[in-house]
Amino acid sequence: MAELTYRDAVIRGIAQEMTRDPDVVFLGEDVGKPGGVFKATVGLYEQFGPVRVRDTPISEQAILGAAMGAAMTGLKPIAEIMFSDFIAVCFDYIANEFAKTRYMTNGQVKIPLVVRTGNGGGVRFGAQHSQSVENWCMMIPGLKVVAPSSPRDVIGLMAAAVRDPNPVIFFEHKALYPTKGDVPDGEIVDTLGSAKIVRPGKDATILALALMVPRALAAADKLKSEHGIDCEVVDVRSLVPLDTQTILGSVARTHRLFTVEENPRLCGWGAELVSIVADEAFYDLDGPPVRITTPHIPLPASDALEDMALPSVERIAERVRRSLGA
Amino acid sequence: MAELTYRDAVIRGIAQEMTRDPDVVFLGEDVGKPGGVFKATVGLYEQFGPVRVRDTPISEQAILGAAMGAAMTGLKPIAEIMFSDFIAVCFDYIANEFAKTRYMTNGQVKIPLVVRTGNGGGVRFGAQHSQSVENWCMMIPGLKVVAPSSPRDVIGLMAAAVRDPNPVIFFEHKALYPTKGDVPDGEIVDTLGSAKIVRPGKDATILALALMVPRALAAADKLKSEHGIDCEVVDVRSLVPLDTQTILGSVARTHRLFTVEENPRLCGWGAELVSIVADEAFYDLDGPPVRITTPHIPLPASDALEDMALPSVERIAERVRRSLGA
Amino acid sequence: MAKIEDRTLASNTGGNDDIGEEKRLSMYRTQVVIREAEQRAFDLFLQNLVKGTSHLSIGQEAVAAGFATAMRPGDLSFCTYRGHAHTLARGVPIAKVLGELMQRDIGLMRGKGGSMHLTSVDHGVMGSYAIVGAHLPIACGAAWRAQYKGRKDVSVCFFGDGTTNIGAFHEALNFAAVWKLPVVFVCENNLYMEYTPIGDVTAVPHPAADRAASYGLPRTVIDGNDADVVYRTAMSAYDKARAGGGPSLIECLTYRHSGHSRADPAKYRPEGELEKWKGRDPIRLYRERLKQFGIGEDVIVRIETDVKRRVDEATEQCKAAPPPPADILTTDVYADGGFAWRN
Amino acid sequence: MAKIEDRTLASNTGGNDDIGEEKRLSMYRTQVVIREAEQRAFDLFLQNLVKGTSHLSIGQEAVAAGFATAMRPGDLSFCTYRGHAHTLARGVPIAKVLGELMQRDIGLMRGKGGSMHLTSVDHGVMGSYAIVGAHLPIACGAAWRAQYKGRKDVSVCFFGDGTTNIGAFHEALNFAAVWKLPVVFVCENNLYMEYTPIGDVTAVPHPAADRAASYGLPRTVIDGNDADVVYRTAMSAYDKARAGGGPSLIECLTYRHSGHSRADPAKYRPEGELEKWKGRDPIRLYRERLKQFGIGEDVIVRIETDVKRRVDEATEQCKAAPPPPADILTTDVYADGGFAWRN
Ligand SMILES: Cc1ncc(C[n+]2csc(CCOP(=O)(O)OP(=O)(O)O)c2C)c(N)n1
Ligand SMILES: Cc1ncc(C[n+]2csc(CCOP(=O)(O)OP(=O)(O)O)c2C)c(N)n1
Ligand SMILES: [Mg+2]
Ligand SMILES: [Mg+2]
Repeated sequence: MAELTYRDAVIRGIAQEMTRDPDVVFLGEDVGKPGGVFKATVGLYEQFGPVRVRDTPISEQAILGAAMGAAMTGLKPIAEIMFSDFIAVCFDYIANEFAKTRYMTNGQVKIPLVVRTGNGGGVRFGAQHSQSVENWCMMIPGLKVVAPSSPRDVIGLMAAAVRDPNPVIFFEHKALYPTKGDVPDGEIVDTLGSAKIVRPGKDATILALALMVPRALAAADKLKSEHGIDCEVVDVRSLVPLDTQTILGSVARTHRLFTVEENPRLCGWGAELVSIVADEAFYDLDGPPVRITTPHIPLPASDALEDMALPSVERIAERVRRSLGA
Repeated sequence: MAELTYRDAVIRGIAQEMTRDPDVVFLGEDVGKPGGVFKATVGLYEQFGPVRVRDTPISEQAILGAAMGAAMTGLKPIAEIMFSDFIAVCFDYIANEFAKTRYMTNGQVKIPLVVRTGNGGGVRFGAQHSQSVENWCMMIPGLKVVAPSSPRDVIGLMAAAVRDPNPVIFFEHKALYPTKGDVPDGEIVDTLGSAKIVRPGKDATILALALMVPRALAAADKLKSEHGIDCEVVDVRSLVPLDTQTILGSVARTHRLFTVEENPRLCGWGAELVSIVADEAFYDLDGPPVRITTPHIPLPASDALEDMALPSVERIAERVRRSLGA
Repeated sequence: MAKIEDRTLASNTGGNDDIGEEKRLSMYRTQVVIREAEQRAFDLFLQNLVKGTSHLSIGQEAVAAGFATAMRPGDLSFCTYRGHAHTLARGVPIAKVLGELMQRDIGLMRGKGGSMHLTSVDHGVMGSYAIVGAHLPIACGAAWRAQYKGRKDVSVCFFGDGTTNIGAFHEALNFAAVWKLPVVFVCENNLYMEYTPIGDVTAVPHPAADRAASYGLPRTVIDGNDADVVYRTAMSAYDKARAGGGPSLIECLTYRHSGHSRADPAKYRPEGELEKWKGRDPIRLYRERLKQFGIGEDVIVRIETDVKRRVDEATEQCKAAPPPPADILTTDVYADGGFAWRN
Repeated sequence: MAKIEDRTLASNTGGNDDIGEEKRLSMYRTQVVIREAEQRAFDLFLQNLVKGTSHLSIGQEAVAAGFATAMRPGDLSFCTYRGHAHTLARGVPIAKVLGELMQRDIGLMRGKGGSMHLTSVDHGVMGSYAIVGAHLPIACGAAWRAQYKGRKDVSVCFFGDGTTNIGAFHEALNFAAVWKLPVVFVCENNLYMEYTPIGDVTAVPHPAADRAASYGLPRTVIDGNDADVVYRTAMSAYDKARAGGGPSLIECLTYRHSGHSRADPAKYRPEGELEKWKGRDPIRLYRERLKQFGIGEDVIVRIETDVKRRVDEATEQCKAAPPPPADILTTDVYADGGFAWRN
């Protein structure tokens, strides 16, 4: 067991898989010699050499296209898209190529690759470098989508993503890079498609992802200590596949649902989850399911404004309290 | 009053606005001299000349970027992206540039433009030319998003879109181009953000968009004649702004909600609408809100398979009937 | 162009030249297969048996035949929606191609992909891509794998003149050049993007070749209607790629005799243009070439008759074949064979 | 480079040459403003008063000063995240720029945009764009409007060497050339993309100039550290654009003295490289130039002192300014001033 930052967990996760399988290769902008702009790939170039860890031009379409071509023909590439906002410049690969080719070819072509990308806000980078765009990928059939919240999950889910025979979009949260957590020694391999109850509770279910997980947990603590409300917090972890069993099971026990989404409101992942629960667990619900999201705005750069935009511990707690009438 | 095809309504809508305002310009691939691959811009080149109606290279980023630069500085461009699937190759403009620039500049820059694009399936074009991608745009704060279902709405909403001072993404449905409808003579100008109750009813609310509107209507007729179920059908028309008043008002009367979405399941517009209704009209609902969507798959090319994929009149009717226990 | 062709003919003085009779007959057969199968596809479309869109290569057969004939097994083709020709040229059975266009269960992808996405991994046809430009970076990736694994196969990527104006073209070419990838980019310049003449929307006269220098590559424009020229150019590009010399960019001048897609009557053509190019029909041209090399009319006719018979047989086979069954609607979205996004 | 510079100096034999004393003093002042303001931004960052990221142009001031000085009012600048220099060069008050970096209410966009998005429409600064390459097509659009309306303004688009490898670069250049748009593309080649030397990821030695031919444009590489050279090049490109001659692509050789962004210590530089370029510091170089033209040390020092005072004042003004008020969080998402997506 060691204490590791989320950032170092990325390095360890990639290194674990590159050590295991010589077909795992890694490419991206400034990821090799420079060790990545978030320093989340430091040392990989030294450890695995310039043939396996490759710096690319600023050509996101070429990066993802090359990853796909390599994946189709036998390699297992990990591609970095530095900021998840840049998925917009290479979205054709995400939406039209990775996701559809297996289906269109009736299973002839397989595309085992991982796109890892720095997602989310809280770092004062402004509207084009701070978005939470998990839903951009979740909405596309054919992709898998994960977003770990802890160093341990980073390693385990990275391993699961690399070993998965499908294209997986792996959202690392930029604001979590410096955070720390305990990580067991040795190989860690997790499972895609499993949510985690990170805090059991009986009064309400709070679904959260990535940076919103620690905030939801803190809000749950606050609700407990200040209002005696006992919330269950579920770290969704994987949007596709989605662990609806854990989620529906939790709602069946607590009878209330809250989602805490960093994405702007419209068509966020919480909308999908609410629609599932509202349909399939309608009679379990004792009150309206509530979404707590960033307002439907681009993110501001200013620290003061950005802090108001993202769901905060206070806002989460207050919204839950108000809904539960406490 | 004249009977017009949806296709010809596009031409009339654009012509109406280009006649009104010399700052309206139109660009896209094969839209000018050739009259567009869907023949939905025939005659505009002849009417307005090569300076206002411009054929471009296959450069979707340049098309949208140029539209934005022109809009920022005084023109009102209408840009065509031939198939809405191609939004993926120029998504940066949609998601990061059009949508965020006004906000980031604290209102200094305005971007009054329209992107019109051929959306949707049913025409056997396969997975990369058949998608319904309204939700790709709906999820981005700063855009307006419309999707007309009738020739009259095409003209009226086109006019509203061109006159709107915001970037508007205008989804024309490819399968509707040959369909006909009555259109009044003279100028038509509609309002963005207003849904339309196209069939009043008391037993359930069915929300639909574009090609799903005629199907929902046919399903409602079937439900009425075969099962005596009286459904209200709402043509949502505009996803942003969203006419939640009409929608919530309808649910308050019918107490049941169904969405009919052509998009694949996850994070479709119906998810958002269900989450709004489930939260704000929870106590109005007499049963679970149900989403009827294309399954979460890429679209197949084969006619037999494609017909099974998209929500059909039969599937809509059957799902509603079953939910209402009739 | 005339000049290129003359040089070519001059250098071919007998059946035992660098190409040889066997390869020539094979290249001729390939061109006839493409022509006949595509003509059939068009007829079937008129009978409403081919649905959706389709994009024919009639008039462009020499490019497909030349590049494919020069390939080795294991070499990979990446095509566009206009990919029937390249798919057939790699030896994919005609019935599998027509079957896909006719949306039958015996089609290459059982009707799931359609005309624009023909793929046959067994034949090295790694897909047909319908988003202009998207496959150029993908071909780079396949070539990267070859380089990484020390394999000698080449990735060959076909696209049109119009494709040279989209961003992915630029990214792929630079990427391939910097990484010295064994990939050959083949621009089939048929003078039009969709309905717009390429010259109206391109800053240079030769949309691919005039951009080669941007990637440190030599300028190459060839007569794309002469299969021998194409074959030789392909061979030298493949040799260079296999030897670690990196990518090539080749612009082939050619012409499509039909419209862009089945919906297009191609009225935008200047008068006489089609006729001029039909005068340079690659198949007629190659038929003459065979005769110049002393191959008998009977041998040629035997090939033509055989191909026609095969196309007829394939047609009947497809007509008799059922549509895809309902249960494949949701298969192979994910690698587990299904489409489950939840538990 | 040395050669270019010598030629330049040789042609300037007095204060009354084509540039003249007034413009030269103004260009010098602009360069000093940029240097001092950016140095201050860095100091404020060390004091934790500048938050988020920021990208300085220290060492590249001559490009901004030369291009801006040659502009007329009404000409439009399109910048990247490394846009402080170009923004200041158009006359935007220092306090508005520093205020935005310090996320104060007096900032150009009241803190909503931040360092990477400086915009001042009143000064013709049409935005700073943080997605590499995105603004090249946008600049085309502004130029299209000028062409359409018969206006004579020019759109000037600044970007780095690394930007030449992204698809939007290619699309914009071709588009501008085909439509003959009055747009000037300025590549500031500072030898690095982020931390990677541009030569490691680019197929040609001059990432912009060696691609100009792909768009039918002449190859232009200039000494970007000599404001006079920059100014003259700018003037002739603007003249061409205003005369309907279409776009230009200009590669300016220069160097950033600091890291890519505030987070970057720039350890990847080969030894001696920074020192070599500091020897060609554009401000020192231009100071000497002024003296060669007979301008007195006192005049120069007066400018320097005045700028320093203004930067000090702006700093104090910003420090005293409040952060943006909560109520602007949701303003100006839509043109009605608000963010309502529903009724
Ligand atoms: C990104 C994108 N934009 C537009 C289209 C529509 N489209 C299909 S084919 C085509 C023309 C392509 O021209 P070219 O590259 O010359 O190939 P050709 O069809 O002549 O073989 C266009 C514009 C597309 N499929 N993808
Ligand atoms: C599409 C996109 N990819 C990557 C980045 C991250 N990024 C920001 S600046 C930069 C380097 C740009 O290099 P260059 O164009 O030379 O400009 P410079 O920073 O040297 O001025 C990169 C890769 C980005 N902002 N946008
Ligand atoms: Mg073409
Ligand atoms: Mg640079």
